[in-house]
Amino acid sequence: MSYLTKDPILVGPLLAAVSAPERGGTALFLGSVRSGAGEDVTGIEYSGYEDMVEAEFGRIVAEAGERWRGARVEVRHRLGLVPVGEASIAVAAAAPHRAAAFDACRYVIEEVKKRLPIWKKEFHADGTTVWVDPSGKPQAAPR
Amino acid sequence: MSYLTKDPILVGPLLAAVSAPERGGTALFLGSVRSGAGEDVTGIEYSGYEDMVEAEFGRIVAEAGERWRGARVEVRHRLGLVPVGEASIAVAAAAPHRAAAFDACRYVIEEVKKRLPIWKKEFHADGTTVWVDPSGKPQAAPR
Amino acid sequence: MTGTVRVRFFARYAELVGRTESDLALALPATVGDVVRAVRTTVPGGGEIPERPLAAVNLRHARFDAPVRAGDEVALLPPVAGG
Amino acid sequence: MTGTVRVRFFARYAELVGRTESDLALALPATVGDVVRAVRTTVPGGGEIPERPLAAVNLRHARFDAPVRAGDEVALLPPVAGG
Repeated sequence: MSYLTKDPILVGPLLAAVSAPERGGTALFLGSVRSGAGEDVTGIEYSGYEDMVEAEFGRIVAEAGERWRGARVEVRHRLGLVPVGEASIAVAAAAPHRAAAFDACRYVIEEVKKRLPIWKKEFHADGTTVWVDPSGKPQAAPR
Repeated sequence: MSYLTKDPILVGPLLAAVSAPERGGTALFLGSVRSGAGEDVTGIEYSGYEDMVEAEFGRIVAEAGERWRGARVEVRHRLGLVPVGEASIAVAAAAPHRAAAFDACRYVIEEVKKRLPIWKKEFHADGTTVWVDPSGKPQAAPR
Repeated sequence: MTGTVRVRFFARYAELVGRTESDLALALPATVGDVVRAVRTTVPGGGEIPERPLAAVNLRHARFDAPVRAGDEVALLPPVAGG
Repeated sequence: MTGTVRVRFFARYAELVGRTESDLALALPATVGDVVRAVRTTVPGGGEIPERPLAAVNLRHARFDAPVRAGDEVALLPPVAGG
């Protein structure tokens, strides 16, 4: 099983994978490609160091399972060009009670942002592309 | 439009209702009927003061929208007998960034637990029923 | 002066009094507390409802000392368990 | 003693050096820092990679002073932007 997919992420199977009678609370996070007012982003191309992404996802999910006993976590990240409005990542966490479900879900997405070797190239309406540097320095991609 | 339904809650339409290009983060919470190890709960019957539930839900959703500007919240609560494993409540919150989505979603479910006039009658495998008192005093329901 | 309020009962409280609503005449001005006392003394089974239950007036949570006017809908609410 | 490590480049760094991987011979024992210095001086375009990029050894994040052994896979990672 892979944490990566080139296809749109399906929420239903992800929720089903974490659900069980003893887990009464489920939290889901979806991160979608955003285009705010005045922006002209049409999509983002995600690429990753795929072998390491799988390994790092495995470590993050295991950490969440150890920290919140009884919690079950599933996660998918999409690669390739993702149009505005579609999800690039989904994290589902179920636990006996809601606090652990929320906290485990939040933990996974925060660690993903810090640790997952995935990169974004923004596509703009004028045809230009820009590598997204989360440290705040957008840099034009050579075409 | 009603916040209440007698039918299984569908997650897809709820997520679609809060999604928009400018809202890149979406948090969903599902509360499901739970049956832990050694328990014999088969389902829970939810009943409510329906007019007040609609009004109180409206107030809670409005509060979330004021507190997290740019956030959009939707919520559904199921009434009637809900079998173990199925959701009794779903809260979806979308916002430009993930912190507001998580926080608005969490706010709504916490307020629901405190304020929403809904009651649970637990159905057990042996045919008995018990009103659930969240203050911790289960009381047998007269049949 | 006397007025009538509609009292509504839910869940276990409805089972205790064997009904879901009751029109109650009481002296005005009155408070939620006055309504609860009238229910406990005049409605059959009402004495089993706690002395200070949760209450709502016109679809809003209301404190024990909140005013009640003629025509108001006063609801007595068992501990809520939504979600 | 000399050994070979496989260096991998991603995203903008791959564009800067015009390739996605390179086998690099270097003196052992070595650190991630030694690999970065070798890349910056011997790989065409490598000088545009920062002096202290994020790095991984064998699929794990690694510090600049982490040891590198013959046969290891060392990846130079632009600031990550997953999620």
